[in-house]
Amino acid sequence: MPFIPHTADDVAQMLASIGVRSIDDLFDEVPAELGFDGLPQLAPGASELELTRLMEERASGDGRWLNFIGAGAYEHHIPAAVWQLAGRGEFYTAYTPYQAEASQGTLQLLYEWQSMMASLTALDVSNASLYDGATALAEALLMAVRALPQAARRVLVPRNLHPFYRATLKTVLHQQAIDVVEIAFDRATGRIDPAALESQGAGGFAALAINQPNFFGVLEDASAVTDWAHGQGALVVGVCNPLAMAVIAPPGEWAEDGADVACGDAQPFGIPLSGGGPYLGYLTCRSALVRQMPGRIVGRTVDLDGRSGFALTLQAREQHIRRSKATSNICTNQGLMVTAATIHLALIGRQGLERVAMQCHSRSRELGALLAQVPGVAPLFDAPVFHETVLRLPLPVPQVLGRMRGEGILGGLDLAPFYPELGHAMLVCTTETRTADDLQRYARALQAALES
Amino acid sequence: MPFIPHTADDVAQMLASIGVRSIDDLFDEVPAELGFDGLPQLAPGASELELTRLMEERASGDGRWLNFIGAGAYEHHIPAAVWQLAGRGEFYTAYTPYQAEASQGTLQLLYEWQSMMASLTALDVSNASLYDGATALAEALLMAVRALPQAARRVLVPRNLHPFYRATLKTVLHQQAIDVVEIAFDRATGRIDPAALESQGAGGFAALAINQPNFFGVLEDASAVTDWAHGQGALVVGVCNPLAMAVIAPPGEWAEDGADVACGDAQPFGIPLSGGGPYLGYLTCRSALVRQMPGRIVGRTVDLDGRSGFALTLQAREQHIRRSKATSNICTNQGLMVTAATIHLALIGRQGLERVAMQCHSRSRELGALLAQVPGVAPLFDAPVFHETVLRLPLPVPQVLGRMRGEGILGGLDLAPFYPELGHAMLVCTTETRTADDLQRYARALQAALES
Amino acid sequence: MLIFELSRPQRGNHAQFVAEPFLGLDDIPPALRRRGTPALPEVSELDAVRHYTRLSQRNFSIDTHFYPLGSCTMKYNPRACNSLAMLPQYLARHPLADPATGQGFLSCLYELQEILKEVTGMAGVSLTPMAGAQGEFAGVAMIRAYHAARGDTARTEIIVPDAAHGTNPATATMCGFKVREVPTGPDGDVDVEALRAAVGPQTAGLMLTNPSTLGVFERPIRELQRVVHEAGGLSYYDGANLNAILGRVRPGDMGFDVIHVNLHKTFSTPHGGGGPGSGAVGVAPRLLPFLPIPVVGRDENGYRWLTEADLPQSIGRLSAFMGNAGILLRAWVYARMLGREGMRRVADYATLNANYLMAELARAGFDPAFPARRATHEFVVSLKALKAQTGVTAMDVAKRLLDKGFHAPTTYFPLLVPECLLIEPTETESRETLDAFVRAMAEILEEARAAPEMLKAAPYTLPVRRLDDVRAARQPDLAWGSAPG
Amino acid sequence: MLIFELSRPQRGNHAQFVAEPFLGLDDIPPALRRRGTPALPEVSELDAVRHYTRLSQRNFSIDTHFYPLGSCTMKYNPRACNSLAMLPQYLARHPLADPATGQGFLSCLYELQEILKEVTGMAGVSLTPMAGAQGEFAGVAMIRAYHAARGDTARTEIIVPDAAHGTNPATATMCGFKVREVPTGPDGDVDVEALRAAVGPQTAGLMLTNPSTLGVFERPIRELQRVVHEAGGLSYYDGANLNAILGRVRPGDMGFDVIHVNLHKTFSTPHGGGGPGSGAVGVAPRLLPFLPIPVVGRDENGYRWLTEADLPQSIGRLSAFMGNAGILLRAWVYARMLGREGMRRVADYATLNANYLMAELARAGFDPAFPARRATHEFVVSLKALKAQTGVTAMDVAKRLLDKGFHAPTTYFPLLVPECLLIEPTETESRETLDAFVRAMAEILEEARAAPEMLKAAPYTLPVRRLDDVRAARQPDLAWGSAPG
Ligand SMILES: Cc1ncc(COP(=O)(O)O)c(C=O)c1O
Ligand SMILES: Cc1ncc(COP(=O)(O)O)c(C=O)c1O
Repeated sequence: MPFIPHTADDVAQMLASIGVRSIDDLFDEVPAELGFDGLPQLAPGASELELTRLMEERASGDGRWLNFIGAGAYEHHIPAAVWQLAGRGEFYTAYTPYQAEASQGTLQLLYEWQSMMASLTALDVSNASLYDGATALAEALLMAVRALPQAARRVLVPRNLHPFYRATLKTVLHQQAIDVVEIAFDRATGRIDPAALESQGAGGFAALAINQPNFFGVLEDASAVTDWAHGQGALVVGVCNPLAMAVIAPPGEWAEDGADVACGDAQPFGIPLSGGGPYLGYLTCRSALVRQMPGRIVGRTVDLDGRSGFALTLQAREQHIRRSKATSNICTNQGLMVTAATIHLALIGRQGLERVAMQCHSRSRELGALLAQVPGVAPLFDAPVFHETVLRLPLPVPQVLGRMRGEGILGGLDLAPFYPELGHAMLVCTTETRTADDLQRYARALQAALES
Repeated sequence: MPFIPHTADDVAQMLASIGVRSIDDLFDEVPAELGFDGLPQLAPGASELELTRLMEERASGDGRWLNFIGAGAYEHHIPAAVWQLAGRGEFYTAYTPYQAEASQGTLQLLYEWQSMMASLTALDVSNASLYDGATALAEALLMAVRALPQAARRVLVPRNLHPFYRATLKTVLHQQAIDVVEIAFDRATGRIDPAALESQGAGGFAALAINQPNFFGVLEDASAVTDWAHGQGALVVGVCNPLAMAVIAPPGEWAEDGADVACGDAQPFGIPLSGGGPYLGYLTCRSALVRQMPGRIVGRTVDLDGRSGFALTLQAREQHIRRSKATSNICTNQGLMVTAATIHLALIGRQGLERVAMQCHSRSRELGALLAQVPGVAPLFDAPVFHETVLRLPLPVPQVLGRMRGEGILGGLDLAPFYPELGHAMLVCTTETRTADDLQRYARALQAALES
Repeated sequence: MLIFELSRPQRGNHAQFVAEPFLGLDDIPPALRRRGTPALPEVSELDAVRHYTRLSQRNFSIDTHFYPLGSCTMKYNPRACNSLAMLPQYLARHPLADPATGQGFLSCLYELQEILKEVTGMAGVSLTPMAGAQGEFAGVAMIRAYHAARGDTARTEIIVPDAAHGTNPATATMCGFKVREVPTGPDGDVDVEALRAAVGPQTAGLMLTNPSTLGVFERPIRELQRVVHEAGGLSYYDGANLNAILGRVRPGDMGFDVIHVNLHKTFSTPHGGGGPGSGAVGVAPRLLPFLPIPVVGRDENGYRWLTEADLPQSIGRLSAFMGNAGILLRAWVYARMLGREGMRRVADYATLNANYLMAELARAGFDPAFPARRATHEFVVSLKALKAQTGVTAMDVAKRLLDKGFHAPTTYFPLLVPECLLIEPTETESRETLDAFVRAMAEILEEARAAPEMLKAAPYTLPVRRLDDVRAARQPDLAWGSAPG
Repeated sequence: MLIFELSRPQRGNHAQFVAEPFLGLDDIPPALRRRGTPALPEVSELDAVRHYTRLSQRNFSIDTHFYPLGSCTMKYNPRACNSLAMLPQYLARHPLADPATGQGFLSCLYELQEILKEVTGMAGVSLTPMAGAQGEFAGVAMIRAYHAARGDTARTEIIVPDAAHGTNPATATMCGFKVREVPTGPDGDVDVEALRAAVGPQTAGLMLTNPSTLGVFERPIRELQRVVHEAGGLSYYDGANLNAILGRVRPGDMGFDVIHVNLHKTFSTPHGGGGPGSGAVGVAPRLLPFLPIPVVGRDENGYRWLTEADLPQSIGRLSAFMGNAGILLRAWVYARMLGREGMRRVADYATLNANYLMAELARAGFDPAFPARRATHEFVVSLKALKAQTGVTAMDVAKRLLDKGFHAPTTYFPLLVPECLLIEPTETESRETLDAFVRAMAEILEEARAAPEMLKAAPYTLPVRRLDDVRAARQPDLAWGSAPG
């Protein structure tokens, strides 16, 4: 019996203690008509050995690829220590730290995470995590709607925001009959189109989201847009790749006052791509908004002896206390991912993070220079980017990507399903994990794909 | 400065505390003429990222193979928990447990290991580890020579013992001018040739080693040989695959009295093949011989409050106390491997280990049945084997192995370099990690290799 | 000591510094660049490793302690699930890479969908919800979508029993519904008559947890669900407690329309100090069109993601990519290790352990909240009498348990039982461990009688003594360097 | 609690049971089969994981504590070395597989040989010795082989300074030599005159540790070695302390014939609670023919093992396969991360830390054994005066340090300094850590004066109090179930 320690003796003695004759007797309150006959569709149990073998076979079938896809999920180097530590049983198999005294490890780590993220986004407070970047944005926008009960139940979201983030937002916000208005982007720069904003009146919306860098890798003029939105009495939510914030102005530095909320996915901080998850939503805001925050928050306090310690706090926002009046239904969040990300940031450090960001960006410039030689390929937008860019190709992108896969390369993301208006457009990302050789390989493979 | 935490400030203040001007000043007692100019042959330091990339490239170049080589190093399933636990910093980065109170984790684990191995070999006491199986045998024979000072400085070692064990023995024993006499094997059975033993007189040697199973996978009639050796006044050293002992009579069960010492390599217990090491020498013996034992030994004792605890003991045998009169020069041994092996045995358990042994053996019988269909292939020896066997082929083995490698299979070990007298002989091993499909694949590949 | 307090300018972990020369940021206008320096630590690799290794030791966890936290299913998380989900190829898989490059990964997810269909008795499954609460969200959103698709827009209420987990009412609100509570009867079952009184044309659905958070199987389960169906509402099954019935009874067979399963409970994926979880949802046939995307489909070309194109009525996406995909791999490994027979054993032994522990605690002098009922995989004990006699509260007992080397049960939940402990031993704990827990509880009972004041100040042996929660909330110190005002 | 005490017949970890049916053992005669049942535990996977997780927490380690254990170089062990050496392909590599299938693995070993040649200044390297002591064995065996090859069979003695590590004389004995000790002068250097008096035609060689175990660089190093060479002996360099001089001076340049390097010290491979280590040996040209096999060679076909066929005069094999190969991969990763500049930094900062700590401890009232000398990467403090004044011994101080969260320095070694502590901070510890250690030592000094009896019974805060070593040795209890008589 895998994972069950009971011997026949144990069972007999335990049944005697309870005063029943069989385990079946313990189910005598279950209506008899609900019985069913086993689970014939399921395979019999397999040993760890068999599954190891099977998983290794499937993994080697999937193979390893030279990857140039980013689009919201980024391949970065993860220091070996990160998961050797995060995988320790004391982190891996602990529950949400309700019993503070028995959870000081996780609680202190969460407090450190909150501190790091507040500082990185240049805002005041952070929660302990949300599911992922897309749901973090949805929660951020709900915060804004709650914080501005006088404003219209409308939020503005740029069309240059990740299509799957927009999809997620709509799933969530439409339940509460909140309108999600998409703002067009400027076809020349890829940035939010100022003209599209002008048509939105003051008080007509509770919040505007700004994606920095945006889905195209393009850097928005975030300060100008923030100023405009604040001028309309709305809140500003920055949706940012947190790695970019090592070098790019973070939401707290936008315009005079800064944005009000920052959110996004901290996957670039030590979280493997892993086929799409688990990742790590982060959320920070100004102090004034803290009681609107969803999710766990850890505070520092003192114990009976006056020693400093950590505990979950401001729980009156949460579902287990406030039930139908909570700021969100979120309960289990992404604890282990926060553990990894916090350790990652501690290991990489302030300077290290800045260098990673610079190197990512440098690779993207270097690739740009190489691709300038490839006939028919050109950047689609004329605006500064961070480590990711849209290329226009002379052929349908799927065809090109297919050929590049033949060389073991994942060449980028075809934008046609999301932005058919952009033609043969491909989103390409480089991180610090791509070497100069990789870029050469990419350029050659792209050229060959276009020629063949 | 990788791994060095010093800031420029730190250095300045530390130099001031010492009262010198520069780090160079700290080396002023080193004769000046020994200076040299850097290390021009060395590459500059590489980041963890660069090395990760390089090691992954080299690893994927090496590839994965379907392996049928055993010959003293065995591919077994290792429960995932083994290295997740053994890799914990508290085990991985502790020193030899000299400070007992700060090392109860490692010490208790070593005590558990000693208990497991004593019981598995059916002898009284075990040490904490030796380097590997070959050096364990060398130490065991040295024990015997010391224990029987009246006997000739000669030991008998069967020629069907692993060739590299024999080579290692000679390196060690010849330093002390101890004769290593090789005993021939019976060409029909692969077992120690009783006739070869008869020529060795009583008192003429201190010990006889018996390898169970022997290098050919063949099971010796260990009891008979033990009886004979004891009759000559010599000690008997069993050299055993400890996994086999789950089902095969262990040294303590040989003949009436049992063998005197057991040793070998515990690599099959959770230790990866890893290109040849680190492995894990074990050594157990009767109580009477304990003061001849080399290496660390842990004992259970009590603390000031009478609580039970563990400490290194009988240290008067060891080099750090007895110096030139120690039982061995061994100091650092294979602690981490013991950690893994102990956890492995606890996870697999008594029944599990027996089943692994049975499955290994079963696979070998199944493969035998399949190969009986392949023309020109036949077992070389007529005697019971455990999970490994010698096949006679109609072609030179290297040629066959080369062809099988073309199919991704490591087909076995060519015995020609070690036993040219056996002709085209190949040693083939199966463990529980080989599936029925693997065996089919093997049989097909062998047949094809012989036909092509 | 905080990691920031170990930090020194110019220290740092140089092995992690990208070594090669790189181009600068001169192509980015200064106005777009960061001005302030973030307060990230600069520590050596040793300091970081030592800091977090030592922090980890300040946690209780399943791997170190018995953790009978009711409603949380703190059972053994097999280590193989972790290592197999972390094979290099899976970790490196980009979610937007062509499905052809990830058939192995996708096949595991597909098979997990099939397994969950089978064990829940539902017609379809989506794995995308990232925790139980998001599964609830998906479920209630599907209920909304179902009514909307039929033009039935008057259904504005979700009914929730008073014993429900907080996520249930919170979810209903998130989905724009009003919440109507129904009470629990004295025997622990939901009051059927009250439910009958509560339903109507405004009823969108009922969210029911079964076995309930009171640790009992809702005997009128079929009737409860029928009452709602007859009123035109749909029935939601909170499957957080599936561990109690896995392989024995199926929510689908009970007639439910939608269920979520906490894979981080019943399928033993790690709790990780608060997630990631996974709240896969299963639906009856009438909700199939509304399943959240992506779902893994299979056709002659192999496995692929199903999207809006395949499921145009889907409630949509719930995450940027594919939920907590790596957690799903772990759940699949676990499910395959258990296999057909193993599923039912989970329910059997979880139930055996809970009933045994309830019986032994009762013998030791504790009061089960529902002594006439069977425990399911968990049960509630009330310390009301103890508090009346000695002043010792459930919280005091919980804290004292920590001193004795046991994690505390869930306290003060469900809210309707005063001074309660919700105790869930799980099937992976041995009888010896349960017996040791009973002994510790019995000791505490004696201590409560002999020295109640001592218990008020427990714990004594942990890294900190009892913490001041009030101060934490009144003077929030939520980030380093921003000391409370 | 021992793992055996958790065991119950028929319990066990069924996920590890081979599930498929298998053929029996009927082909093996019953007389060859096992009769008795081995006392292996039968526990659940959770019990095993919990047991060993908790055991691990009862250890001090580099990852949790400052560990200034002299002569052991307890510096940070980079985690990347571990994970890269454990890539699946390396772990699965069979040592007897064709070298063509392991060029990546072999290339790392080959490059490590080259790196070690460069940093030691020797002409050739063999990586096969599995620890320092086996490196010594290999070195002394090569010295024997060298003399034997020249027909010089009268050389029966190895000279060893009295401060030497115990493995030096033990190795000489293992290699069949007599040991002659030479004394240390009052300033900590070996007494050159005494050495001159000790050498002769019976001298096979000198084993010298430099920097010595007294924590000083042997200033007459060239002369010591010359004296031995002039007498026809060879010189062995115990490189256990290479960390002190890495990249600054080279044993080869000092004229030594053979050296071992403890890769588990200077090259930061893990200590693992007592190994595995690696004691790679380097040799001067005249010993090249005698190097132990296998060595990794390189030719036009790539990398391969060199064996007796290539090195017919080799002293032979020292292990069944290739030493502690996986440890060598770790050392290679480490060496590559340090690179050219990093090597010298190791010596520089290890020396800086040791001299700083010595200066600060002297300020705090401790007596360096050689106050007039520079510390190398370590230094000796003598507590002779403290013992005379208070009765507190080096052992008491060591045990009390544990209470204060520091691992103890090496105690009572080297034997010639009474009541000594040998303290090695290593280069990876920060100044803050060293300062905290000094504060703890200063506190202990005060405690020793105020309450010496309290120190006698330290430690107080560890899982056990001071253990009875005498009982352990007198009534040996070495295996479970075989209680002492
Ligand atoms: C009964 C019940 N329902 C719902 C949930 C919410 O699940 P999650 O925490 O995964 O969001 C939980 C667990 O916390 C629960 O116990
Ligand atoms: C000076 C010295 N020489 C030799 C050795 C022996 O090395 P090992 O323990 O690796 O066998 C050591 C370490 O223990 C040592 O400190």
